[in-house]
Amino acid sequence: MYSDKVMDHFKNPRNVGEIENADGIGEVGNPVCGDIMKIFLKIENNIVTDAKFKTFGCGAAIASSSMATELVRGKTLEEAWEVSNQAVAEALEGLPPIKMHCSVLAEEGIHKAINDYRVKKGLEPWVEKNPHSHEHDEMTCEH
Amino acid sequence: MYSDKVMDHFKNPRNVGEIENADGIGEVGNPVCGDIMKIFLKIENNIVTDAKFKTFGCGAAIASSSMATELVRGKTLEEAWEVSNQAVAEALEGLPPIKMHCSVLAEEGIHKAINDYRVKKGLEPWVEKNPHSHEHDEMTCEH
Amino acid sequence: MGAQRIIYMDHSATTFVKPEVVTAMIPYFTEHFGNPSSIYSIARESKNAIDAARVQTAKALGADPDEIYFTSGGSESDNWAIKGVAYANRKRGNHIITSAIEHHAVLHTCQFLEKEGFEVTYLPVDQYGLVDPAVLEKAITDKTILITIMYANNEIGTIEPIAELGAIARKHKIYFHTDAVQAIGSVPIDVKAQNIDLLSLSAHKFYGPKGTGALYIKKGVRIENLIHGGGQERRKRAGTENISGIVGLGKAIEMVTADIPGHSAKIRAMRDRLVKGVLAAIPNARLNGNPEKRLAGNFNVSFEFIEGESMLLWLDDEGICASTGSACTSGSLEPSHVLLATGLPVEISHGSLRLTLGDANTDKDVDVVLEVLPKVVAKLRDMSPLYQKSGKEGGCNV
Amino acid sequence: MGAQRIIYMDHSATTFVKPEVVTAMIPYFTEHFGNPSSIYSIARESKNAIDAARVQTAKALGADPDEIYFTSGGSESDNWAIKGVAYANRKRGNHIITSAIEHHAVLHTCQFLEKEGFEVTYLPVDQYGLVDPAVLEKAITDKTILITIMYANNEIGTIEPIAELGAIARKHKIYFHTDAVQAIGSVPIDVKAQNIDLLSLSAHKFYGPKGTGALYIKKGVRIENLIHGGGQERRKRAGTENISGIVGLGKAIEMVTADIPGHSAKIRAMRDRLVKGVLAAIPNARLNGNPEKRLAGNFNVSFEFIEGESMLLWLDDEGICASTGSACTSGSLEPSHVLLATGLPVEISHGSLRLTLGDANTDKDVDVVLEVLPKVVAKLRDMSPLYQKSGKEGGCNV
Ligand SMILES: Cc1ncc(COP(=O)(O)O)c(C=O)c1O
Ligand SMILES: Cc1ncc(COP(=O)(O)O)c(C=O)c1O
Repeated sequence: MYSDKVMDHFKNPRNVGEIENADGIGEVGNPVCGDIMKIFLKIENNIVTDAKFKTFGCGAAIASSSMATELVRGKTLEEAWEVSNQAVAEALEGLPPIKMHCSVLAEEGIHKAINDYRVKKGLEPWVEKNPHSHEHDEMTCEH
Repeated sequence: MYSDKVMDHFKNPRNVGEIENADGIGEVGNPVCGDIMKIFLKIENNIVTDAKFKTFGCGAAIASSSMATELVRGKTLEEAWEVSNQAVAEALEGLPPIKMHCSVLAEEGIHKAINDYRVKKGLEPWVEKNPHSHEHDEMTCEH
Repeated sequence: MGAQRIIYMDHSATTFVKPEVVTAMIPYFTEHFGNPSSIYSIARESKNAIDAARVQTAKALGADPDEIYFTSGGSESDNWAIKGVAYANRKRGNHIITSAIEHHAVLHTCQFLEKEGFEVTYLPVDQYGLVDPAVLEKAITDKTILITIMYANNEIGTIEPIAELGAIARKHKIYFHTDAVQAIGSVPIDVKAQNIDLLSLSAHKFYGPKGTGALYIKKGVRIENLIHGGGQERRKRAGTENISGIVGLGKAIEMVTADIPGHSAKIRAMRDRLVKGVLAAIPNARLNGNPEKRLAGNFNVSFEFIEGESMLLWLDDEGICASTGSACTSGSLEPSHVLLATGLPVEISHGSLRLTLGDANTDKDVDVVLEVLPKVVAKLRDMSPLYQKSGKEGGCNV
Repeated sequence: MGAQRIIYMDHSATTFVKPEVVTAMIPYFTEHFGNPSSIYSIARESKNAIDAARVQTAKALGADPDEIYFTSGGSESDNWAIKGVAYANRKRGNHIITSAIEHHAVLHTCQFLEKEGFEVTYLPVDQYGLVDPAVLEKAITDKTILITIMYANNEIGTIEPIAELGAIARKHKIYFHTDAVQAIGSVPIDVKAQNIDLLSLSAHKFYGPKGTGALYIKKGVRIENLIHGGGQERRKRAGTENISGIVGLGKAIEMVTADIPGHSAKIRAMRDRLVKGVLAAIPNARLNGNPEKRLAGNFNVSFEFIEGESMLLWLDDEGICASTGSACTSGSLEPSHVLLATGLPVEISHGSLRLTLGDANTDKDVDVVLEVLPKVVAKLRDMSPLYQKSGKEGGCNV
């Protein structure tokens, strides 16, 4: 069902944990739907210097969190914002169609953490270029 | 499907053939229904001294004809008239339910041959005690 | 009978399972037995096996793998195709067109739907069992939602002009289903080129296991489920998959379609010799079905003055397996609706014999039948009251 | 993983086929392959084999052999029972009563019938999954034609009070169907004593082959066919019989019902040790289903703060086969409708694990699971954001 890469990131998840005094925190998902992701970012000079996560969810949710945190590390905030769910899924060598929403969750977790940072800094939060909300309506708890 | 006795009478039918100048002939059935029996009786002093048949039909029809002619041989006309389809079926060690009508056909063939004889002799034909006609309506060509 | 060699000439009733097919199936009983819906590794073996069989089946039909749905056999496939399309498209219309010579799995399904408010047209066939495309086209109304015509007939072997019939259906935007249960392995099938929207098949007719079949459903066809429940077969056919059966079907269809022309030629040669020999040796015999457009292994013949079952019993006594009328209904010797539809008189249809050749047969088998059959017919005619005279008219008062 | 020993604890999803069963089936592929409807000797072997399996099956249920109809599995049996009774008794009424915790083969069939104009009452269950006979009786109207309540639940193993429910149905002269797919071999069944009119079973749940099942239909029950066509199964279920499958079913049901108390006791002992060990080792765990009235092999537990699929993947990595929710729907991780019906909160139901023990298991297996499972739960909790805090409320905007 899952690619080797997904299984690798599921079994050896990178960046599990919390960052004390994180600069940005994003929590998305809902226990009722069976997955919650909490993303922690450390940001210095507009660069993501550390990223960690805690996730309640299926194998794809854990692997997506792991991969998303890997992808944003070392990136500028602008670059990190551009890390799309497709990028996460591709880096994982694909996700089953019914699991694609896990990569969406990861993208949104990153976005939420970045905006959390921006709001704390007194900056305007960025808006989603391709809001997934319609997709979500259809996919609500459909996994 | 068939008892050994049926198979025996099918494979080695007794009394196949016609009787020249038979005293009574009974033909029953219809080619459209898939079976016709023609029974030939030789009658002397009210005794069936010979019985033969020709049959177009399934295994049970042939075996029933064979058994029926065996059963009436040597009997008085009154006794021969009493040879019922059940008697034929029992002597054959049973017939599958959907083949019971073949034994009925045999009984009727005997009856018809006996009445053919009686009418030729200027006697009243006997009437069926348990006419199978209702049964026939239901079973018409149902074999 | 004892150690007598069996001459099996009833391949249209069912076939033996090829040893290679059994071998392919065995591991899925005790070893790779996992439920393909499960997530763990051993279940993935089951899932992969089903996927592979789906590819094999699709390839044999010119379909995409995700257009193949596994079922429990030809009857289920026919029921599903017809009821499924009927129920899902009721709003568009309630008219179904089929032919008079379909298998009971189609006919009785149509009769059930008639009770449910659908209207069914049963197209006539010519003396060879062929449906006329022009007649089909005339039968179409603006309420017609489904045309279902069999690919090849199971009794007389006639092969219908499927591509033409399919093209007419396509032209009128009506779903076209074909019962190809008898056709697989005998004729090349290409569902796309032949405009087929749904196609039924059954593994035990082509050296696969009994109790497994498939329905090809073209992408986009609106169809209701027949068996509701779990999400198997992409939510279209519930029930834990018969993995070993599906694997067997895949292997069998791959084998039987590997070389259709070569395989058919071999069987046709035996069949032709049989036909010629029988017709030459036995008077008052009539070949049923189309002389040209027929399945390579099919020989259906009527012998006047005698009845089919008694022939079968004598042939069985000689180790020859044959049938009269359709195998599925031969428990009850109703005259064959197929033969009647070709215009054969009832009394003659009672004397019909079907010999269907296949991979169990050799030239020697043909020799034996040619030796035995004339004797059997002669023996039965000798005791038939019809033999010297012609049939008598009248009702059926037994 | 490699040569790692597999610990199969998913017997409710499917079972391996017993070697004795496979051995019984094999001759019917290549050797006795005749179509049982045919008249010749080799076909009689097939027919006799089916008859023998019918006797074996009837004996296991306390039924008469001619009340047993073979099908392609539990889903078909459920569909047939429910649709068949619904269609055949429509004139008497259009109301069906079932429970909220039925298998999808029952629930989705009922939902289909709702589209067809039938009305369905889904009875609630208590926290243990039990249907209350008094609640059933209140739900009956003068339009009720069928009550269908499962014998034992596939997820939580709860055994319903079938005899009481059947008695109520009998009292009101309403047909009573039970899906006994999970019950065969675990609990003694007597259809007469328990007032059961129709009963579904599926061979692959009791060490028989997949793709074979049966429906018990009490003599006199009015039922429409689901699969129309040939005259097989006394004209009630068309389709060439899956002989090897039917033989396998017969052998398997004979074996599994030979000593139900002894067999269950052995499995229950392993299961009880597992339950005790897990609940002792892992905090925030909750046993689902009824502590007493449950299938001997069933253990269903919810672990808070973690999700089921990730548990399964880790267990699989250790060679342990388990499931979360129903195997049939675990391709999609919807929260189990059964657990929700018992009142379990959605978020907790996501963390449910089903371990179902059977003949593949040994005491050693229990030891391994007791060693592995606590570690898996701990690992997943460690990375769960819910572990230190309680669940957050709100909608499902992913
Ligand atoms: C209670 C219950 N009913 C019905 C079924 C369906 O049986 P099958 O998958 O054999 O069609 C199952 C198993 O999946 C089941 O557990
Ligand atoms: C043309 C045709 N359709 C359908 C069927 C039914 O197939 P099955 O018996 O496998 O259900 C058969 C065979 O019996 C057949 O010959």
